[in-house]
Amino acid sequence: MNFDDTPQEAEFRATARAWIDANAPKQYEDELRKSSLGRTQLKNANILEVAKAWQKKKADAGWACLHWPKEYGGRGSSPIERVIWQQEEGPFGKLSHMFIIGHGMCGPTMMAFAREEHKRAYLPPLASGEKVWCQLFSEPAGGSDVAGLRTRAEKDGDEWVINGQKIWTSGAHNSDYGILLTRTDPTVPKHKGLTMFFLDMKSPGVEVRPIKQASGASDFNEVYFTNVRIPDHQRLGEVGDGWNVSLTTLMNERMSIGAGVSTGFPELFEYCSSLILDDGPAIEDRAVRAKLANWAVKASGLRYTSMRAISALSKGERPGPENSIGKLVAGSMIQDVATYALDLQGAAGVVSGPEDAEVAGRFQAMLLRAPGTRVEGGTDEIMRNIIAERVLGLPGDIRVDKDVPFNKIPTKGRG
Amino acid sequence: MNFDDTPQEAEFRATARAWIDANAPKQYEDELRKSSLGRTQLKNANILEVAKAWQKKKADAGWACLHWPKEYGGRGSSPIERVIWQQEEGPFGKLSHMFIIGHGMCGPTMMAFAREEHKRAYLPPLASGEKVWCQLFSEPAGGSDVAGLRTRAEKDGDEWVINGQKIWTSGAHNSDYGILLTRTDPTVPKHKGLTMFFLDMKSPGVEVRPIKQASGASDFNEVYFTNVRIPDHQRLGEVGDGWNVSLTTLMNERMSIGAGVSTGFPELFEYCSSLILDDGPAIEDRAVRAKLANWAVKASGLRYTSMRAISALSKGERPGPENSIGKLVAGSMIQDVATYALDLQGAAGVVSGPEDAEVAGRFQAMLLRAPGTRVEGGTDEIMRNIIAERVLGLPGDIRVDKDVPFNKIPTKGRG
Amino acid sequence: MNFDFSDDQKQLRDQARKFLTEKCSPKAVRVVLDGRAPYDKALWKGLAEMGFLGVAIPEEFGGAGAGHLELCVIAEEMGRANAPVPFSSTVYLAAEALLIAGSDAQKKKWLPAIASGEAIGTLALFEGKGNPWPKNVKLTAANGVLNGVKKPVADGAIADFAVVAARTGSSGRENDISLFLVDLKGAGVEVKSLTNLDPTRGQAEISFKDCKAEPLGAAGDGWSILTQVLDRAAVLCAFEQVGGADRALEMGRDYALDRIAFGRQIGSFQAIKHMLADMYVSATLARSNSYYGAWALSTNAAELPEAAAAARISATQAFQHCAKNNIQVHGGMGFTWEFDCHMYYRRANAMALGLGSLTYWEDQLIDRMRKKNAA
Amino acid sequence: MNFDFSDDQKQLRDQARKFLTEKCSPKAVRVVLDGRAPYDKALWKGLAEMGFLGVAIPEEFGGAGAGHLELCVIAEEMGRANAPVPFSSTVYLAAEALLIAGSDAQKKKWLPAIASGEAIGTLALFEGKGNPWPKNVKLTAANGVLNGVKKPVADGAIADFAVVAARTGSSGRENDISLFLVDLKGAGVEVKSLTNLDPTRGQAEISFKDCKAEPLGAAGDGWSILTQVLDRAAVLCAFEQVGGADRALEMGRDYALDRIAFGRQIGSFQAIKHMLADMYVSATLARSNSYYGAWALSTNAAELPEAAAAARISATQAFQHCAKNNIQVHGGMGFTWEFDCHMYYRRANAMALGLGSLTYWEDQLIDRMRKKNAA
Repeated sequence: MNFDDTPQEAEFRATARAWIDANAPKQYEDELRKSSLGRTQLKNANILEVAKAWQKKKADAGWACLHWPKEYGGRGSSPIERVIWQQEEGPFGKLSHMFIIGHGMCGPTMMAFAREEHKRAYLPPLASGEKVWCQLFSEPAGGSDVAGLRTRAEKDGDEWVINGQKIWTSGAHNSDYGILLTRTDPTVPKHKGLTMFFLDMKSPGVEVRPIKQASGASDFNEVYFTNVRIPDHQRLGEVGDGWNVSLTTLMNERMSIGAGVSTGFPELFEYCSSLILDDGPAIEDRAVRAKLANWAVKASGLRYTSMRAISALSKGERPGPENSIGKLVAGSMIQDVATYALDLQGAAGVVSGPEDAEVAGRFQAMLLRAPGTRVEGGTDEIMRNIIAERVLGLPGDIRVDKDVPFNKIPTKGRG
Repeated sequence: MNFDDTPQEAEFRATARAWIDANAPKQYEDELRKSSLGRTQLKNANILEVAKAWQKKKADAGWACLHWPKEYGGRGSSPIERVIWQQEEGPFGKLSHMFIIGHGMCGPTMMAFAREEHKRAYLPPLASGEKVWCQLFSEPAGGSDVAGLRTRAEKDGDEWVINGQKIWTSGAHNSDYGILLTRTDPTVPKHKGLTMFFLDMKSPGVEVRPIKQASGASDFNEVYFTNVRIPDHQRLGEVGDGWNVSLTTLMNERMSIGAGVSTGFPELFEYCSSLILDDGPAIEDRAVRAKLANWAVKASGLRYTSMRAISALSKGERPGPENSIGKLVAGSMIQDVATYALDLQGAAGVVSGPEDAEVAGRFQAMLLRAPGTRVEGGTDEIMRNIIAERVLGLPGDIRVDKDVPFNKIPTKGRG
Repeated sequence: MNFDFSDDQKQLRDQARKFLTEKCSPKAVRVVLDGRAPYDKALWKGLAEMGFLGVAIPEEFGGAGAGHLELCVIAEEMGRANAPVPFSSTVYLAAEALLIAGSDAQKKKWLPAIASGEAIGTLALFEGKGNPWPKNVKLTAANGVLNGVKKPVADGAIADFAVVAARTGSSGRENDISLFLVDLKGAGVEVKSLTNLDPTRGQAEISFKDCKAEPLGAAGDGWSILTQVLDRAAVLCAFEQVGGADRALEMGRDYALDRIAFGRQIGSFQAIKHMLADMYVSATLARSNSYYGAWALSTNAAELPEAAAAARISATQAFQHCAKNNIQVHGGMGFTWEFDCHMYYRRANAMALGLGSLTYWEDQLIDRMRKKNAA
Repeated sequence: MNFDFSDDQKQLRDQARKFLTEKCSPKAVRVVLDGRAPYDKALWKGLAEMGFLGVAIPEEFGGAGAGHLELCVIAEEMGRANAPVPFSSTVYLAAEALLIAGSDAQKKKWLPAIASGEAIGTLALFEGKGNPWPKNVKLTAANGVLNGVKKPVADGAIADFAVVAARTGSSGRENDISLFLVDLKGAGVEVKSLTNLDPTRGQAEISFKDCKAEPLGAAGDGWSILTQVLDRAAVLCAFEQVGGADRALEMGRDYALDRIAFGRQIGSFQAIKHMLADMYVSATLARSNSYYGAWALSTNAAELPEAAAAARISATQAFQHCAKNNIQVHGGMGFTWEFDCHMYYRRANAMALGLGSLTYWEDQLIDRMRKKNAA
């Protein structure tokens, strides 16, 4: 048992570190390091531009999408090399935020299902960040029930005509392309009538509207489709096989979400280490210590769970859905941590002006962002289902809509 | 808003108090007052005998089963008078423990469904404690799914022949009579093939075996039936209507369980008030105080919820399933409280010899009894279902066995 | 025993609910939430006309001369409606301080103005981080003028007057603190609005520079008056919180009934059902603790300090719990600005801090329980 | 990076599991549970024969000369099996104390006897209520004899020798404490068995009256040695707890799959599914924290104190959580003596106290994190 690199890994790490040292945008390092949930921004620069520039630089030097084949813009690296890269990239990795969907979900789906000519055309600019991709699965009517989507695709000659609405599309407003899951046959049970496509987000009839979140920010969009036409050669997988195609995407989503999920604990521990309460230093208050200790072991438990997953990767094993625990634990925890951090300030905790941004503001941002974390990429409840079913082998929920034609499933609970 | 009696209530209270003052077995008052979950016993007397004597004395003076009609051994009191009596009876009420099932569940069921001659014959000695009753519903195969019971009743002339096994029968070893739920038709869906009886527990073929609990004590029994014969006139309700009859019983169970459920908080607060920890009095330790405060408001919340229910009674309203929250909250709470009380003692918390009985032993008894509280009379999960469905109006669970003949329902999950 | 509100009080509640349903829809709340108004003036005026602002103010001072129980039922409705008006600062804090300690002249000046909706009042207690302890009061009063800075002051930017806690001694004891009444429109007062978690209730920083002020209550009595004011406000706020918790629970329940996923009402999934059942449990415990607080408040019972702390803790927990999980029941939609869930989430978390932190009240409760046991 | 046990270590785990499945069935555990034997002698002998007792003892002292990682995997299996033998007191506490501070002669005398199963050892630290703090050590050592009472002493009634913490000074500092080795079969020792929460692991009160004892380690070094011993034992116990938690989870899972209610496997109800998922989560967090503790222990890293405290807390919580909810998944049957659930519930709650309370370790963790940050 050790945390050491193999000689090969050490060599890779040294090469990566040297390149990063020489090339990373160091002027933003501090700011990126300090950013926490709900607040990754740069004071004096447009983070999108900085992110695109860094991605292009990486791609030019062969450091983008490391685990992708070289012919598609990657480096052909092993999974563990990818992890080592992420460790070395450190805070600069936060700049990759806008590419996570494209690299983590759209790319692998294209690789598995697109025609060879499309892969060669679309994947390298996706890897280099010159083109940004989004994923268009969720719909207002769907939610956790992704396969309950209603966006229609109807065949018209060599093209498909799309009508409907998607929601929770991360980064759609910055995206050039998207992968799109549609319903092509509403008369068969819901999982059987779906078909996947990729499309140009600049196509006529595509309208992107930002969603204002509960936190006030807008990380997501609604996307409306009105008679949008997609050529049939942009279909991914067979007609009616969209659900299987989407599973590839979603499995990749869970793998990319697992790592480095924010718990709020380091911020709270740091805060408590210097905070003076009414009757002395917070860190000497036994009630505070009890809270901190309980969160500390959750945070370290997640950290070393992720180390174990990396070790499995290093041995060529594939980490399982065990990874789902990261988001499940961290989502509620950051909400509790933020609530407690405000409580420690007393009435002043409510204030969040710029002058308080480093302290109260930071935890308020967490508090307001946390409800989203407990929902996005699978709610807490879906995560527990995944753990129970895929790890522990417990039965699935009773599926009343399993053999029902999609258009016969009720859509409203009351009246 | 007030806690005051109406003049009528005050008069009733005064009468009750005077009688109790003059008649209660005062020599056990202290001991009864101190007893807590899992440990109601008397050092120098047989609690069963003391309890029976007290009940008889009450019955002779017209203070037994106050809300029952006089002709059946009661007093014809209003529900609020019953509550006032319980308040005045105080610690002596703990002596009624062995009669709770009979008075709370069997009596009301007999009253609703037995023939008049049976009511006049059986109810007065039940009220006076001369005869003890038990309730025979639960079975090993049933659990929360009470209607999944398998004990068969087959008609043979004017009698029914019973074969099967019941479990979790409180006090069966001390009981003279019992009410028994059986399956008379296994070819119809499970709720439809049930029939209720009452029987003499001394009938040939009835065998009672105590169950040793996880705590080491034996509060419950298994009861085996081998060709036990019950005359048809002891049937309660129609053949096949047993489920409806049992609902009367169970509704009464919940009403009687609601009140005065043990949380462990008074014991913990008292303990912490005098306990000295390694760095000072427990009650001045901020971590201890935070824990205490959180439990304090649960305990007071339950107390005043029950006051609200009593006020509703006082106005002639019927308290609803809202009462279910008492057991739900208290069950987990007493488990947590007991765990914490042991933790406060450090390694010594593990010891539970007689010399430690007042302190560690008391909380250990709670810890070992608590898992039972979270299950008996409806598990935590069933309680949440009741609240969700009956109070909040949410849908029931999907019932896969609803329209399935009972004998076609699977009995084993795997292999 | 009648541990419940009377039929008249319940009628008043129905009346308040009806009024607020009409006049304080979520759409109306959003006008303030989105910063288009500092508070809902029309609603404030309407509340005055209904007699709700002065319900617990004696008739001789322009109020309805009802009592605190009546105020509790109105508070609950204000919480349900998430009303964007300075009700708690004006009615629970400023008016109660005047009722407890005001001179006849002071009462005559301000109480009728409160009841009629003409004057908004507040309590200026906090000075940055920390809880209600005498030592945290640093603003000084000497020779009839105040110097110092209060922050945060609830509704400070729209208030006409404030009850200000000031230091008048340095013995290190409670009687170093005295209260003052300050006309915030007068000289020596500078008010700055602060960004805060719950935009439907403004927070401000108020600087006093040689600001003229008149004493409220006897010199040195400040802390003892404040303690009474905070206890009363704890009970009244608890009713707002209970109202908010109930509304959040109701929203979650309704959504769970209406929303279909996997071909079923999502309320048929135990994960959702049991989450809602747990919300009901905490809302019920909070309600019962608050009723006890109301009884103690209305009878001025010796149990008030303990009952107020218990109500405060229980209601704070319940509102936070229900508001948080209402969002979870709604899933992604609950996390949109468009849905109303976050208004309750913001209010719940802001109210949890307004009278001092949960930790502070936990500590208070144990102290008070010990005192009672010792007595 | 290879943050995992090696293939050899995993083989050892499989071997230990196979052995314990055969030799330490629940039925065998019940012999001790029901008081029919003070511990499982045959199992103890078998463990010695398998080389498990001396796995971390150097070959020169009769052990296998493997390391602490090997001991961790065996500990996990001991926890899974709920083994009713004095493994933790003998191997984690007594043997580790000897390894850290024993003279060559002391090691030669006791370690081979431990490895061969001939000697049972324990640590006599506690004196009634309270946690591991120097001031709680009141038993005195002077002129080579001990006077005082230790309670509870794990496995004290069956132990052949004990490492005893004694007071040799009165400066109020840590170096007032020294350790001694005592042959419990000798004069001046009186042992009394105590009733306790987990009958599968005995507890005793041991009175020392002018009892001869030899020093273990230098005079005044006692507390520093004890701290190391407790840290090591915290990691090793954490593995037992993780093993117990996993087994409890597995029992719950199996029951949820086998048991039918309402015509369905009860594991298809989300209330049960999600309860089990949450048990899996805490067991996984505990395992990962324990692995980190194992790494720190095996490399004698500076991170050991912090890692040990984290492993201790996390594993204690996980075992208590899984043992408790395993009963709940089983419903009524889980509350019978006949089902094995309560054995794990008892063990979980007893282990939570054995090295000092959870509260104590929480406090330790924060102290240690602060020290690391300060460094």
